[in-house]
Amino acid sequence: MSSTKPFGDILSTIKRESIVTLLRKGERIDGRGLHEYRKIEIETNVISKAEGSALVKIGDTKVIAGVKTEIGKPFPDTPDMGVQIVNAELIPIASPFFEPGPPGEDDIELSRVIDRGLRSSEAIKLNELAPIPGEKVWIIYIDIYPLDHYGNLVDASGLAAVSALLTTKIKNWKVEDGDVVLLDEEKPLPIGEVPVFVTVGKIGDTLIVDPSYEEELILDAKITLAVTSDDKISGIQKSGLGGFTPEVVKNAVSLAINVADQVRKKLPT
Amino acid sequence: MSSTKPFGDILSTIKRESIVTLLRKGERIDGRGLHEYRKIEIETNVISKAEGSALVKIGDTKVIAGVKTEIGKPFPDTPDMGVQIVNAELIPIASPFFEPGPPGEDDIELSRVIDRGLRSSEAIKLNELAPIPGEKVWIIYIDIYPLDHYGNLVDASGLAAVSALLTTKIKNWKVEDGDVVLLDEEKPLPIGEVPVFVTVGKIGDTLIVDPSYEEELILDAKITLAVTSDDKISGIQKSGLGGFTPEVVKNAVSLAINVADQVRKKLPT
Amino acid sequence: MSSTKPFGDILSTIKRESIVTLLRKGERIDGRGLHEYRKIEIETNVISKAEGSALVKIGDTKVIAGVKTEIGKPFPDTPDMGVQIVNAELIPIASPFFEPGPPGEDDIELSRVIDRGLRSSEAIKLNELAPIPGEKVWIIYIDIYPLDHYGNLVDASGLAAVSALLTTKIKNWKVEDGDVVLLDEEKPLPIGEVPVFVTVGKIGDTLIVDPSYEEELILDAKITLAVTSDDKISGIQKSGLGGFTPEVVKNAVSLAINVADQVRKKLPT
Amino acid sequence: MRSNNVVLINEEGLRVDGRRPNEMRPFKIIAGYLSNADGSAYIELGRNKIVAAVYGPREVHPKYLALPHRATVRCRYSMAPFSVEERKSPGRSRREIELSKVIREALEPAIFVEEYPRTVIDIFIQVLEADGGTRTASITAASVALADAGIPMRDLVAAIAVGKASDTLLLDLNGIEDQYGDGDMPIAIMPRYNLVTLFQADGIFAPEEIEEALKMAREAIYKLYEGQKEALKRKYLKIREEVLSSE
Amino acid sequence: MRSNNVVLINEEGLRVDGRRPNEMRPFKIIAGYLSNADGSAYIELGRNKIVAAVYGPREVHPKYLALPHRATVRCRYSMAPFSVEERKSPGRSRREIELSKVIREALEPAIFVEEYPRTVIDIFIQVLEADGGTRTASITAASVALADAGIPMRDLVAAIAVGKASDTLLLDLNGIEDQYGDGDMPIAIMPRYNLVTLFQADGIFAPEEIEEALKMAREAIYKLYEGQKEALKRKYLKIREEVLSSE
Amino acid sequence: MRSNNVVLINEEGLRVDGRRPNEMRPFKIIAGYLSNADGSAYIELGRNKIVAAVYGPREVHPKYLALPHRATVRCRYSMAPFSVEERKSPGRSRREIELSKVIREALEPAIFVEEYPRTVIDIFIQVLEADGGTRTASITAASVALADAGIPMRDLVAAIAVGKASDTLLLDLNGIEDQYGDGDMPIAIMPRYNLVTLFQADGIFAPEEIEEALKMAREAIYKLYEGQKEALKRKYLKIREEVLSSE
Repeated sequence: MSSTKPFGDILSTIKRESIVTLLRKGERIDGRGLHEYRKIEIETNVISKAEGSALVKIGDTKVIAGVKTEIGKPFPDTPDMGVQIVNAELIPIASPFFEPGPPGEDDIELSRVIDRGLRSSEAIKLNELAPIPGEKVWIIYIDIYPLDHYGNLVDASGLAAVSALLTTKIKNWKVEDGDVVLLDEEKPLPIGEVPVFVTVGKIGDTLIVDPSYEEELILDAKITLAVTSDDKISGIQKSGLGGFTPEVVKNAVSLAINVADQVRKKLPT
Repeated sequence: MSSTKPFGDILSTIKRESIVTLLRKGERIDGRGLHEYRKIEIETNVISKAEGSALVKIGDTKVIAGVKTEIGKPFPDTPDMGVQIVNAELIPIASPFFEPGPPGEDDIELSRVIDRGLRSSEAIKLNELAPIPGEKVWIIYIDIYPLDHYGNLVDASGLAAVSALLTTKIKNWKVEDGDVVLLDEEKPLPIGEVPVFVTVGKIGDTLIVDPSYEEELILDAKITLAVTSDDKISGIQKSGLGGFTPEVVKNAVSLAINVADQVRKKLPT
Repeated sequence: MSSTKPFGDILSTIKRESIVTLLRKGERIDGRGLHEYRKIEIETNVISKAEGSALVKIGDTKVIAGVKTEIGKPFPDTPDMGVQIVNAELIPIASPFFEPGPPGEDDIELSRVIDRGLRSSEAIKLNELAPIPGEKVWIIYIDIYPLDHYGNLVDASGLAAVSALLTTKIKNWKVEDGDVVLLDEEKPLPIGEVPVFVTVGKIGDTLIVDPSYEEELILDAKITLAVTSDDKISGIQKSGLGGFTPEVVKNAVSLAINVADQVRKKLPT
Repeated sequence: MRSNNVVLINEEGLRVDGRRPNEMRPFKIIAGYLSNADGSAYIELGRNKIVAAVYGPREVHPKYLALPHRATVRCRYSMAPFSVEERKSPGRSRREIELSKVIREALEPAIFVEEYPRTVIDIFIQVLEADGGTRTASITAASVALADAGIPMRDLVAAIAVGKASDTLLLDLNGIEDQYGDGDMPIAIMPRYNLVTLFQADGIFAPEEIEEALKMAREAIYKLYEGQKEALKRKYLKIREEVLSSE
Repeated sequence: MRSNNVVLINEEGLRVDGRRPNEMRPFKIIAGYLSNADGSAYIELGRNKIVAAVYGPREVHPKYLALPHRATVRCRYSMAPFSVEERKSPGRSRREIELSKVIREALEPAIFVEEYPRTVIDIFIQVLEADGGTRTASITAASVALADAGIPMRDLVAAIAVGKASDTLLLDLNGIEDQYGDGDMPIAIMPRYNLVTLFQADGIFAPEEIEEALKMAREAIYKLYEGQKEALKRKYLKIREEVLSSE
Repeated sequence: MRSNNVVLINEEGLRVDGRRPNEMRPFKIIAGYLSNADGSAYIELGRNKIVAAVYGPREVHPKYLALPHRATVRCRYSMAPFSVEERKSPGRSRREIELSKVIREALEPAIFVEEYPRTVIDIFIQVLEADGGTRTASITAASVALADAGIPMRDLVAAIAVGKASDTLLLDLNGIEDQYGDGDMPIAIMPRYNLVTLFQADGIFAPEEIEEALKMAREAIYKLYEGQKEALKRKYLKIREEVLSSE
């Protein structure tokens, strides 16, 4: 059952007001511009046992993603496509407010938002990953583990997932006697269009990008947009207890497309 | 672990006593005779995506049942029979006392009582539903969802299940090259003898049928009898924290058989 | 998540001190010598539906183990071996401190300690239990149920598991048309080297074997050693909130080897 | 992403069920559909059939979960096994868990939660039959159920999805369109404040398509909003009638 | 329902294990089988082997679950994986969950629960070997365990099943008869009050068969009742002996 | 037990990765690797990569779980799905549950738990890459994280495994050696007290081999211990630098 989280109480009233007052003046508590990301660092191939991996930092927020691949069964309704599985786990290492236990709604929402953004833009060319349609296809697992939560986990998770995918190598294969034989040689995972996830926060009339943890606690609402390289949107998720007027939605979309370019430059090549 | 429910406290002492006093006089708080059901209404084919469905009202008690069918594996000990699966879920919509969560003992007892009553009377001719014995047989799912719990969920659930089965259509099939091929034409699910579930409540020396929710709270014990069209019993379940003398059991059986006929008349034809 | 258990509070301070004082004098509260087991009784073939079974008593501690066998799939990394599965359940019957519910860390640790001790010494000759390597092998289930917990469940569980295995009979088989056909005749389960589990407790500078329940509550730490018939160790598990110096570990190993012989004599032949 | 040969718009520009691109399916809303719940509603939208029930404000158990300055809102969206083509297993799916959250976050902005500190408001949604757009229809129904429960609200919330096929925006996708179309954008709006409280999308949309979709949704949402208010009015007229006739 | 060719009654009217139709299997009851439990019992009935343990009355955790005017009774019926022909997975089956409930409801009428408000009485049942009729044998054992725990009771409860094959009522079905027979009717009775506290059936029974089955069960139950009382007597004699010999 | 043809020691007495039998893999420890956690550490030992975080002492919820005379220590060891050759399912495995317990019991003896009654100290361990010996490396890292959190400790705990192949004891098994070797004996020691706080083994060991293994482990553990202390020193130097430079 989904339930209101008692997060509102965490920030002291003074802190809360000082953040809000600054934002009204167009300033942020950490000195950034409203539409400016914190410093982004991406390190790839950090896990040698993973077929692809990336450690992403956005300021103090730190997320690791790993890609594993195996041959398995396709989904019944897409027999001629590989399978993409995204799993994010908000492990208690990353925040005093993450509890150990089976995945909750926040873990699941994060997984599904990243999954849809990747899927809609065809980040993985799943149609090239079905050696024996209907029988044996590639399963591509993308596991996302935040290590330090200082806000904006969605964008960091998206970057980590995309960076890991871009550096993923899979075994080449041949089909022999109705079975898939994996060869020793490796090749890059076939990649299509990868999105950049940009989360826009709204407080009063102000829009900001890349909210920090403290900012997240005071936002009216957030909207995450998955932005493709040709300035289209391949996924949207509004979250939080407030709303946006259609006009502000429009502005958020423009803003996301604008900043996505800068973020995209950080992607591994 | 099964645990005493703290239901006894719910009814005020005054209400409790007024119900008991009336019953001793042979009267019920809603004006019914002791052996009289509330108004029964059955609407079938309410869910077009289900192969069979029924919405049953007994007074304000409201239960919906849907039948879905698919080809699957038989149980190992009955390779030449289709599979009947009954699932009832006491969803929190239906009562302030139903909690969300995985099925508890009440959900499971309800499922199993309906399942046994149907199975014993061979409500579904499962032996006609095994296209390839040992390999591929029909799985008949009967899902029961109470929507409004005003007492006597068992009888309402039984009626809903039976009504849904009576209106269920399955695809005709042929066996070709060792596989089951479903055809476009539909036919009624093969039905045998369907039972009517009659719950008899006991309070002191008085027996009543179709207890309302408030009556259930004060009953010593209940006994549910699945009654066939030839006045036999295809299932029994005593429940509650009291007991019956063998003499009273006998009376309850007679009573159930008597009223079952009236209920049976409501079944869809 | 593993969590400190609040067991320390259970024993009264007086009781605690009297046990400790006695131990310092080389005596135990039940009159045993420090390196003496309580009375061991083993009854085998107690469950006729099990392929092997044993009821073991060590003093008032009582554990039952049953062996069931079936044909199934091997583990992918050991295609030419049978499968050994050990499952211990600390059912609430056995102690006021065992809670009903899914297996916790204590159940799992017990299962795994027994499993490793048996596996390392090759108690079951799993390599003789693979009728069709990679496809169909014997699965040997060893289920352990403590019935009365008066301390030293590990040793009693180990004895019960080993005694049940030693008396287990499986169906003989032949391979026919690529399938395993079970024959009517039975033969003993192929047994290799069976270990004896000896738990040594440490309190201050004193080592004791076969701790009673009350002694377990005051021990600094315990170490369980699986001892083979040729005085080797096929498994070790330290548990509890204290530690051992390497010197004391050495002494504990010698002690375990010494007493293992006496325990071994109780095994069924 | 979803390559296929299913024709979703014919040569005359009509959809598989004969609708025009900007045409919503017919709908029916009943307020007070159930008796036990403090508030309830039933919605039919095309073949979708959904029941929503509200319990509360009521006590929170265990008590330390209570919020000191506002009510806790809980939401459970659930699909009956027989509501879909292939029987759905009765266990909670990840989809149901996510939808419970976004539906809650679509409704909470409309509730005066600060009026009932330390209590819980429970919203239970049961999908009896699903044919595309259950989350938006659920929001429309649940907000009627909240009002029916007498919970003070800033406004009702109504919702609809806009999808896409053959580069055409389609209002209110049905199940087939959802399965074979190129994208889906569920939108909830509080009409009085013109506030978007649910907004999701999959598929590829250009910025101008998003703008256009919001406009299409808004028009439909105003119709649903009228339907919601009429349903509530019918319920109160019925009650008044009963009260008057019983005097 | 269960069509088959297994002959359950031979030409001489004897059953697969040589019993007559109205003959119960031999049984053995031990009171005080365990040491940790506040009360316990072991029963063998044919090849059934079952242990029952009772803990309590004891404190309820968490406290808000306590009932103000009576003890809470909890019951957990569980089968060991090795107790049956095919190994049972150790997880809780739906059957075990239902039986825990009906067993509790068969025993609660016999307990003076109002004497221990705000406490819990835990009944744990472990089936070590199963051969038809475990629920009824469990009730018989658990009620001895309750008495052994010193919990004040109106009466003991004893139980047995009556089944049916080839149109003949059979007392106390064993596993084979249960599997291949035409019906099973487990019955528990508090003898002193002649009160049926467990009553279930599957299979088809005519009303007169039910009446007849109740009579058959009652006779057997009286024998079990004697066995229960003797088991408790033996336990107390043994204790008395120990006390006397220790003086 | 593990029969196979994998050669783990070559003719020159070197191991698959070129190490000598008593040679530990290179390692690197970083104290204060994370910012949210009260204390944290990162360890690389060969290809193992592990993060440990400590939260606490903090309040226990619900409160009746608090211990009156000491802190509760909780520990969760967890492997990332991508940390191993075949993807591990994200659910808790029985192995992870057991290791969480033995790691906790290896660390608790080093903590002055009596200084923080009624609180909880949480130790979270995430294995990012595994290559043999993760439990021991986890202990080494977690004890640095505990110190980094400022929790008063009797000593650090460092740990390493000793394994066996071709009748030779091998220090610090890597993944291949662990898989194809003849035994594994993970050992944790509090160096200042020379106290073994984790001690497990599978495989067959003679008593003298156990003695020898303890010696081999102790030497390696002293090196790890130095590494732990240096890591903590670096962290404090860095903080001092930051403080000084900010003045």
